[in-house]
Amino acid sequence: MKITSTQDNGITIIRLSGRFDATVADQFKESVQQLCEKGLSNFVIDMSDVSYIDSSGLGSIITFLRKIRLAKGDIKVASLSDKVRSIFQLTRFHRVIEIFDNSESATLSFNTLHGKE
Amino acid sequence: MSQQKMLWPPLTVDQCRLRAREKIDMKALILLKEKNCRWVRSFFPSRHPGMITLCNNSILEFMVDFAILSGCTEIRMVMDEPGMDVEQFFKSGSRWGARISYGNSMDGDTLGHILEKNHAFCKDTSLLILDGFFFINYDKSLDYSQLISLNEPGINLTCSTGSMFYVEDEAAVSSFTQDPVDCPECSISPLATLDDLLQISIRIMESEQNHYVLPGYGSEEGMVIGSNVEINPTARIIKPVILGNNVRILGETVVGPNATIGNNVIIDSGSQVEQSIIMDGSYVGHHLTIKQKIVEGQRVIDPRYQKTLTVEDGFLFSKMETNQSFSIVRTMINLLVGLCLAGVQLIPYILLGSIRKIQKDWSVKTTACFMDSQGTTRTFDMVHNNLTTCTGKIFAALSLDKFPLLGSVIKGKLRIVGNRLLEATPKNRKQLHDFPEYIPGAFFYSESDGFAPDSPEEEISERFYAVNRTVLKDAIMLLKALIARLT
Amino acid sequence: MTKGDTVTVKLLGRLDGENPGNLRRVIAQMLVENDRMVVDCSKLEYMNSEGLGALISCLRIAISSGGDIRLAEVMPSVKIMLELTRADKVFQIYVTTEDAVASFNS
Amino acid sequence: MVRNDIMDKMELKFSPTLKNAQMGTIAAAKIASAFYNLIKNDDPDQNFSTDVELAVGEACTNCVKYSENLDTGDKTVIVTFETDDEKLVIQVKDQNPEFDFHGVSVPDFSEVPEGGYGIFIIREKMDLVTYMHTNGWNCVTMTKFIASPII
Repeated sequence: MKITSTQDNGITIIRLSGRFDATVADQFKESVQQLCEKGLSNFVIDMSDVSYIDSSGLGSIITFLRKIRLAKGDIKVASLSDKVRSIFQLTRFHRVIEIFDNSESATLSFNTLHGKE
Repeated sequence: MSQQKMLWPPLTVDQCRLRAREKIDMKALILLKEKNCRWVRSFFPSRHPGMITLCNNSILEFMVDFAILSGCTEIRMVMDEPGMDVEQFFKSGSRWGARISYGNSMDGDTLGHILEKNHAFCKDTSLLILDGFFFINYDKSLDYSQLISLNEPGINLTCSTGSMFYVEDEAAVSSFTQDPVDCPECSISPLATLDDLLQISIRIMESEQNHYVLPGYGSEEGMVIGSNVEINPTARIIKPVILGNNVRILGETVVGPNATIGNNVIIDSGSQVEQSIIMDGSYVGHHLTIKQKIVEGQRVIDPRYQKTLTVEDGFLFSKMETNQSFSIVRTMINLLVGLCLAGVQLIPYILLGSIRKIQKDWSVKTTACFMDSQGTTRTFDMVHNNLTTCTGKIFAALSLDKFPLLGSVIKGKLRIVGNRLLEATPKNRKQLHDFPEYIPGAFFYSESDGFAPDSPEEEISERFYAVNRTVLKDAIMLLKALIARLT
Repeated sequence: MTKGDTVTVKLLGRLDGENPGNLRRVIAQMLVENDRMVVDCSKLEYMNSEGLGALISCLRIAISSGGDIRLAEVMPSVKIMLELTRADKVFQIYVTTEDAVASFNS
Repeated sequence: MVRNDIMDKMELKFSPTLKNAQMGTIAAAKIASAFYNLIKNDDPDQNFSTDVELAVGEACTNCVKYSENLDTGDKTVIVTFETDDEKLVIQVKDQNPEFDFHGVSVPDFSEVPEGGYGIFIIREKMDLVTYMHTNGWNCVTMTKFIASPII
């Protein structure tokens, strides 16, 4: 799996591609750890090129989320394939992580503050 | 519903053309918020509220039909609770001729938030937004694409459980005013209680059947019938009724008025169903009166008390697993094979039969046998064959002892291949209790394997083939049985 | 406890496959003393076909000896059962136990 | 007892490393879709192979994870595929100590746990899941029907 990250006025966009499973979970943990150490707190995970994700992948995202929420930051995921989204739904991730059509709108949503009903 | 005046001036043909060109396409956004339909889950825990059926059409399907009728080419369903069964059912929407996609929102997301999350879907297009859990009253004979795209400023219908409105583009939502813009051609009714469900389904049946796309054949007014429906001649059907696929209505029953019977349902003898909904895969036992009730499997729900009764003895109600046992292919094959065999056996049967009558070493006894694990019985002519005599042996070798059964096979009352016909005795009833897959046949599985009756091997093979039965396998079993008997 | 010559029976919990047998016995026993009976169902949560069968057979006994069994304070779940099985046509059902008792005396 | 000699069988053997588990999973997905296309060549159903891929993936990853903790000699993981005209039966076997498969319950989603989704996903995605521990082998058997399950 390839992990690349870009900055967009204070929001870090992490692009993943390939299979997100146990073989790369640690790799993911490390690279996000480095980003955290830079003091970054707002992330968008762009999964448009993620072909497959399993529980280890999900687990590492949750670990990441926990860390970030402690630092008063947030993580949003964007452009999930149907395959990936259905797993998010199955494991009820959509209740804890906001899912967006594309990383642009995810990035914007950090700035616009919508009140909850 | 339709006493309002027309809210927009009639347009000239040119204007219409112009407008038609302006409107490239329209998309529909269906928001299924748990808070609007949570109440449904307490009554129907097994499926997503949107999959609850009215007149055998799921509530979501009504919404999708309307969206397409209004000229939507793409539909997105956004759910804040998992809806695997919804996605399983609608898939990519090819069956409806529209592209259907799905999204997940969080509990308590505002409309603005949801639009943002589905930005790629919503951007630069006009939107029909269905936000809530309600029923749309419409009439498929009207042209809603014109209505919605030409009506200024679209429509905005609101009821206690949600709203349906039209926006030129997603930006318009933020500046959207909540003052209702009704239109005479359609309205929405809230779905807040079971009574709403029941009343709407009754209303549709009584007067609006041809307003909607209902599954089945509308053979005559006030009657919609699915495929492969078996109605006993002694049963009374009082219109209006809607029957799903694979419905069996047994003797001395009264169905209707205003009864919706779902798919794969058996209404057993002497029962009465009126002003009620029987959901898919239910079995309604003997001599029951179901009036203003909703039945799903073993659950009987009374809208008046908002109360569910779970009936624990299978004699009254039970959930039926839908298996392929009713498929038309199978019935056809049964018929054909039955006819062929009967044709082949007719002459030998008469000849040998008459000889053996003189010898008095066989008898035909009409016996009541179980038809399913619920204990429904039917009588058959069973040959009690004496295998010691040589004619007896020939008789068995040519499977002539099955001949009397072929009658009921051809009538479609019995399968050509199935489980061993069990005589209607309490002992057998017990045995069937944990054997939901039991479907009897003229030839039975264990005999094709040559296992002795009541041996453990027999039970294993009976159960194994019952669980794994397919048309193909059954054919093989039949051949094996015939050969096994010959040798 | 007996009120006048009408006996009131209170059923608690569930009336299903477990206990209709002894219900039949008990009620039959009581019917020997007096054949007018009110069954207080205010605490009867569930009843299945067997339980109902038992109750009906008791009713037969009562009627045969010129009496009757009347139900009172039936919970919805049980009411639904009675309606489904048409037993609501066989039993007279009253809102309160008092009404049921009174109905015998009037 | 139950005679399933009608079923075709193939087997996949590998040593418990994550890389192998991954390749095994991909193979399983390929086999599943190939099988699906053979049976019903009409509509290519994505979900079938996807579901199998997920279930097998989780099963294999588990095998590897548990063998990591204790490195006693070389172990193998065996994935067996059995097919007939209506179902695909996949068996994942490893030599790790027995574990309480049936004791594993649905994760408490409100807690948002970091793990423990594996067996839940397997149960969700397959029609029939059984676990056995026989002479040193953990054996998870997963069945998926082409049509909706009759059972």
